[in-house]
Amino acid sequence: MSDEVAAEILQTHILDLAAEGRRLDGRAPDDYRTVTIEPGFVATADGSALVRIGETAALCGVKLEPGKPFPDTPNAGVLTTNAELIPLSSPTFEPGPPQPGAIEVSRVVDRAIRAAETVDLTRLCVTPGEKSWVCYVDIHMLGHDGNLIDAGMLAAVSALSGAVLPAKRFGIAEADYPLDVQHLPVECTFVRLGDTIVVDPTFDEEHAAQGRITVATDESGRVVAMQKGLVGAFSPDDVKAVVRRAFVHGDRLREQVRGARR
Amino acid sequence: MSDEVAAEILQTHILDLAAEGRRLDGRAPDDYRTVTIEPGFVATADGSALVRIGETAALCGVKLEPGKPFPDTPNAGVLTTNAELIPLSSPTFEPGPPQPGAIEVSRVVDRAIRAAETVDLTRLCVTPGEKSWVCYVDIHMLGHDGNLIDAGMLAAVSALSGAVLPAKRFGIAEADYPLDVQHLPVECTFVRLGDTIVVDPTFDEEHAAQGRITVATDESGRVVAMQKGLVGAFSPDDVKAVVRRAFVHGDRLREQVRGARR
Amino acid sequence: MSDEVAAEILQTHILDLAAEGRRLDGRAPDDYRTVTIEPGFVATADGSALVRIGETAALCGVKLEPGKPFPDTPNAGVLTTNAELIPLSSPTFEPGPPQPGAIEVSRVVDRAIRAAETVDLTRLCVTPGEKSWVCYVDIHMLGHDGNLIDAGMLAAVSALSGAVLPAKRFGIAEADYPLDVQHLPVECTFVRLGDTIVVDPTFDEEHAAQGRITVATDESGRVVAMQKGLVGAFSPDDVKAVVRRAFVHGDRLREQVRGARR
Amino acid sequence: MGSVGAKEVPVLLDAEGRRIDGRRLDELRPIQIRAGPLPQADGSAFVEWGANKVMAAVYGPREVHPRHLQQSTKAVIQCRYNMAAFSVDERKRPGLDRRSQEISKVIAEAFESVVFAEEFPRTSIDVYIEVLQANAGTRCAGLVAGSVALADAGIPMVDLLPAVAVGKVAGAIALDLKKEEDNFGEADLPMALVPQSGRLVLLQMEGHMTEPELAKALDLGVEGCKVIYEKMKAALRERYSVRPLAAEAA
Amino acid sequence: MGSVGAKEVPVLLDAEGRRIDGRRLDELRPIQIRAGPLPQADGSAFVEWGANKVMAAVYGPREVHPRHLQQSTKAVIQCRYNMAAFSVDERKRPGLDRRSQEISKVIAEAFESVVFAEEFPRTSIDVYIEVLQANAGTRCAGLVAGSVALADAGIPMVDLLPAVAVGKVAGAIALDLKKEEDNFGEADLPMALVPQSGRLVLLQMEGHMTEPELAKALDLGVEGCKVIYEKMKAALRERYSVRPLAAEAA
Amino acid sequence: MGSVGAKEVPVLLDAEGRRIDGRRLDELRPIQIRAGPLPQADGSAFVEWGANKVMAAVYGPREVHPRHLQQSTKAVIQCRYNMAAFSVDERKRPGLDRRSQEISKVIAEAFESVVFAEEFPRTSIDVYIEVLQANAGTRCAGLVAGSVALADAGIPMVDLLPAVAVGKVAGAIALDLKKEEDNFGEADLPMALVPQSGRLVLLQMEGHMTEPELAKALDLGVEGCKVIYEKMKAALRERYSVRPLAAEAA
Repeated sequence: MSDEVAAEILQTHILDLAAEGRRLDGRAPDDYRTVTIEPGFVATADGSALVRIGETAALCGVKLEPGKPFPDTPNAGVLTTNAELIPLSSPTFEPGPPQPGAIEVSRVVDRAIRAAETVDLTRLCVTPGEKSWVCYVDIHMLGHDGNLIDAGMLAAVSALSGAVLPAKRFGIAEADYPLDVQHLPVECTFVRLGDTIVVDPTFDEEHAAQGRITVATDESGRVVAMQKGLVGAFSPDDVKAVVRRAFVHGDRLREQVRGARR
Repeated sequence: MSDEVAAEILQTHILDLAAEGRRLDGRAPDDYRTVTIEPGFVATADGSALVRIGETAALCGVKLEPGKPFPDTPNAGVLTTNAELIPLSSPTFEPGPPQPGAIEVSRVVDRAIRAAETVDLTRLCVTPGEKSWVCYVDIHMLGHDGNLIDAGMLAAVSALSGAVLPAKRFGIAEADYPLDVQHLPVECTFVRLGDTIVVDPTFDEEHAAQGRITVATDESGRVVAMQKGLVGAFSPDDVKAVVRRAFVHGDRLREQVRGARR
Repeated sequence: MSDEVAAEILQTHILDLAAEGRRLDGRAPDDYRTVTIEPGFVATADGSALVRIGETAALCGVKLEPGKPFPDTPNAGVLTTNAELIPLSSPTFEPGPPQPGAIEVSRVVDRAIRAAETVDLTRLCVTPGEKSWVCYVDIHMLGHDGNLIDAGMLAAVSALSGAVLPAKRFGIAEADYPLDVQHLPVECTFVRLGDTIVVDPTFDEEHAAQGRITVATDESGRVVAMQKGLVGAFSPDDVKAVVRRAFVHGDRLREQVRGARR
Repeated sequence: MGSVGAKEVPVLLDAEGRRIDGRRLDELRPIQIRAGPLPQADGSAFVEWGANKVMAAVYGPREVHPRHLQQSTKAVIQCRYNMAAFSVDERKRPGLDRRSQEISKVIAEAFESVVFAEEFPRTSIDVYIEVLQANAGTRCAGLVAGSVALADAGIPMVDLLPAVAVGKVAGAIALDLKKEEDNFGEADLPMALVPQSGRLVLLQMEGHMTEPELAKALDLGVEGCKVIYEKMKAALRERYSVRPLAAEAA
Repeated sequence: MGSVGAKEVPVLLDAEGRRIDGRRLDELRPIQIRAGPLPQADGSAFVEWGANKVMAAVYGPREVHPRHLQQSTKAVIQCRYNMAAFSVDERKRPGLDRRSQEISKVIAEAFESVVFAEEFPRTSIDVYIEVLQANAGTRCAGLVAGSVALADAGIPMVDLLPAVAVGKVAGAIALDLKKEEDNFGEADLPMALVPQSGRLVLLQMEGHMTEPELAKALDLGVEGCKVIYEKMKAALRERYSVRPLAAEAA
Repeated sequence: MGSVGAKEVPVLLDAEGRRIDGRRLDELRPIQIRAGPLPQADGSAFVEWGANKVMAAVYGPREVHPRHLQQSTKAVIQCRYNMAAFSVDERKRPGLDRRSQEISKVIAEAFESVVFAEEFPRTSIDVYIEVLQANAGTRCAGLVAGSVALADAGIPMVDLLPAVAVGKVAGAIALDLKKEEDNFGEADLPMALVPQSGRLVLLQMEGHMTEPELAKALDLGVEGCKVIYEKMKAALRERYSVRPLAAEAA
């Protein structure tokens, strides 16, 4: 019971601050937390990155294995994205099969990767209809202080950017070679706190929020995915404003992804 | 608690009426509710029918796809029946994996289809041991006012009767052609209410019942499946009488299936 | 509540007895219960045995079927061990997917079979990389009065010892022939009761125990598997003493396995 | 029932009216019933019937798991019919398939039709049936084993539940089909009888029969059940008569 | 969105700006909405929208299952969006796949944004949406059906929730895509509007659009929702006007 | 252990008694332990051990989920050992396989052997171990990480639980196997020690060893655990010494 009361007091406080354009951690509404990208964190993966946004942490490992193309796309490789909200990373996550929250993260990140044509899947085809690379993008959340989608997306695109096809090990080519990443989508998430829409929400802000909205952009000025979540509403003008801000943050985040490549 | 009391009063009332040969909805013990059959309800299916028995509704969609014959029947196609008691159709159905009730409907309908040799499976073989048609009979319950088995069966046999093999789409023949339905099994279900055995029970009658019995017949005078269900008992003479009645109702229902074909 | 009190009184009593080197059923600490082995219990299996250790009973059935070797061991057959702690055999077992206790039994028995090279898997290869025998070792517990691992292991090794490859039925050879069993691993389990370590614990002793330890030995003087289980601890000297005792019991149990062969 | 496109059908009935194993049409396979083989259970039974081996155990009345199944006015009868992986010719994956779930349901309903469940409100009576070796007729063997196990557990019932399958083989109505007859025959009709009332609490059928054949099959099955009923009672008598001796020995 | 390596793309927009089915860019497919088709449900609706057929039912406020989801200050809104196995070209395995689970989540959040859930603490309001025949835009059709079903069930709400998808087809922003447009188009943007406030409670997007295209798409979608809103109200009016007649007949 | 029919075995021990990575038989791989890396957890630890990377978090004492596991006289210790999909050479399907379930069980029992569980009746203490990069010995690394995380969470324990695997490689008993040694060696024996009592609370073995080899392996493992114990204490000291600084900074 006292937990609920405490939560309500915190929520009110967050909303009161937001009404004055302030936030619990001192940020302005359009301030994004510090982002760090540590590529190559996992040696057993063919590409990997540990991304931190404040105290939120997402570890992505990419594995590339030979497999079969889908019957309806015989000339393309296969890419699959999975996010695990493991109970280690938050007292609110439970063991067991993926919950809707984890599925939403997986799918929103997957849509952006796919729509931006981040990886040219036709280049992952080995023998049409017979053999192609399967690219597994697995995201393991290692800390949840809000904004999981952005963290998962940054980890995924950073891991893909540094990935190497183990072509030699599987006898597909004489030497391994880097995965070709042709676009750099990033997601940018906002929540509504009263009349203020803040970027990069913390865990507490998400719980106080009256609606969440995520916009994925790529480096060529395209919006490639969007997702409204949580209880709450946005006007079309809110959405347009948020898209504008998403491009600004997106360009900066993309610079970080590029800078972290090695 | 008051729910339980109300249920008990209703049950007693149904049994009292039955003792006088009467039923809650005014039917006589051997009256079947009005049946309507709407074939071709689902354009995405290769055959379909929406069947209503009073306020019970079953929608069946048949899909035909190329697949592999079972190793022990290399010269035959594959037929599989599945009934979904989706929570939309009754406050008593729960989301999640199929419960025993749904499995029973699937299996009793499947047995009748199979035993009556409704579809000549050998005609679904394309290349022995290699390729055959797989016939999926999916039944979606859209309203539960009792007697799900009869409704599911009528929907299945009506959907099969109008089904067309998409042979052209799958490059198996120059043109699509109708599925050959050689027999017309229908199920007929009864429940015991005291000493009275009534046909086509409603939801409330099933809950008051002291035993349920289903008899599937075909147009050639054969019993092709039977299933006793619920708590309760039937004497061999009860069973014989019920089989007699099942043929009479069955012949009438078959007429309706034939009439609905198009 | 009174159940818990009764359990506690029983536990104290078992520990008090153990302190004097005594046990509830009159055995000395190093006495193993009477073991019976009934080979060929299941005619539908390719090898089988019903093993009883006191009132603990394990039925193992071995099935051999043609399948595909694993890609990384193209010259070897496949062996898989599964133990089912079916709710029939104990009031403490629940229906549903295998619980950790059942998985532990499966894996500890599997490790001993594998590490002892009980079956020469290369002799189960039919065509390298293409076709090999798959050997299913299924253990069904039919009574739980403690010491499931030893019972499961004895049943498995006895069933394997009498197994016949149904080579004729599957068209792989002109005639069926016996499975070649080259080693005879057996497990021997102990529990700590205070300062006394007793062999072959009953159900009640396991519940009173302060640690369980299992040692698998084979006929050539090798330890092939070990498993410490339950809450509790053993000193390295305890372990060494227990290994010694495991060889003595193991040799006797192996004699029984050999004697039961037919 | 006959598989579509299956291989050569064996001769199921010879010129003298003898079946594949030499039985007459109205003859049962040999049956052995043992009550009480499982000491950990509240009640148990082991049935060998032809080449079937089936074990049953009863636990209860006891607490209901999961709790929300609890009923305030009577015991819940839960039944789990399961086939061991090695009980059939081709290895079966462990766990309940759809067939086992359906059979579990109709067996539970059969037992609930005879148990005085209202004597044990808010409890569960769990019947576990394990098929160890299968050769047609396992659900009937399971009913017989479960019924004896319920009696062994002291659960009050209207009556025991003998059960048997009747079938149609090479055009003739035959009692208690074995595997080849079931595979290549024309129909299979398992049933369970309450001897006291002469009523059936389990009845299923698959295949095809005419109305007169069905009537004949029902009558033949009832007679078969009566024979099995005697064997069930004998097994329980033996169990009770052995008990005092065992008690003396102790 | 366009599958990688897929076959020949049909002509989605002709020289006169007509779409594959002859519609203009801002034209909706035909919509039929019927409130109350399912007598067993507390509320229901059936929507035929182009070649989509979607049924929705509402149960509640009622007890929460499983119990631990219960909230002390408001009702839980649970939503299950499901596609029938036969509703799509290639048969879909029964059960909720990841796509259906995601859609169920965002639809539930959309409804929770307009239902006065605090009026029914400790209860559940369950919205079941079944797609019987699919042809692009099923989540919007499901929202419309679910919303009318909620109204039919008498659940108090801020407003109805009209919904529609806007897309990009052959470079042009187009309202209410049908299957071929969705498969071969460049973007899909489903949304649900609260007409009273002019705000969106569901919004998703996949594909690619520039900022100006997106702005245009949002405006076009809002206009489309307004048209659908009128049809939803008409369906409910018809439902209520029929009721007294039925009552008289009884 | 050595796979049947596997390819060429590398040279695991050279003429000078050096192992594949140059270590002596009684030498550990480098170990780094960091306590408290996860701010959201009640306790946490990150262990890099050779080429293993393992994270652990502890939550509790807290409410027990699911409720029926609650114990009236003590805390339940729940453990989940999980391998990330990308932590091994061939991608692992997400979710707990049978191996992970077995390891979770024996690790939970090891922790329960040293935690004063009776101080927290009706609660759960949950230990989550995630293997991010695996190179043999992950369960020992997990035990070390979990144990430091428990201490970091302030859970009262008899002692920390250092752990290590000993193996048999090219006929010799060797401490702390790495992947190639584990794959091509003859035996693997992981253990966890309570330093205060000198007793083992986790012990498993697979492969083959003679009695004298086993005795030698046990002794070597105990010595290895003692070294690791010191590193665990150092990590916790560092954590505590950092805390006040952080507090000042705040």
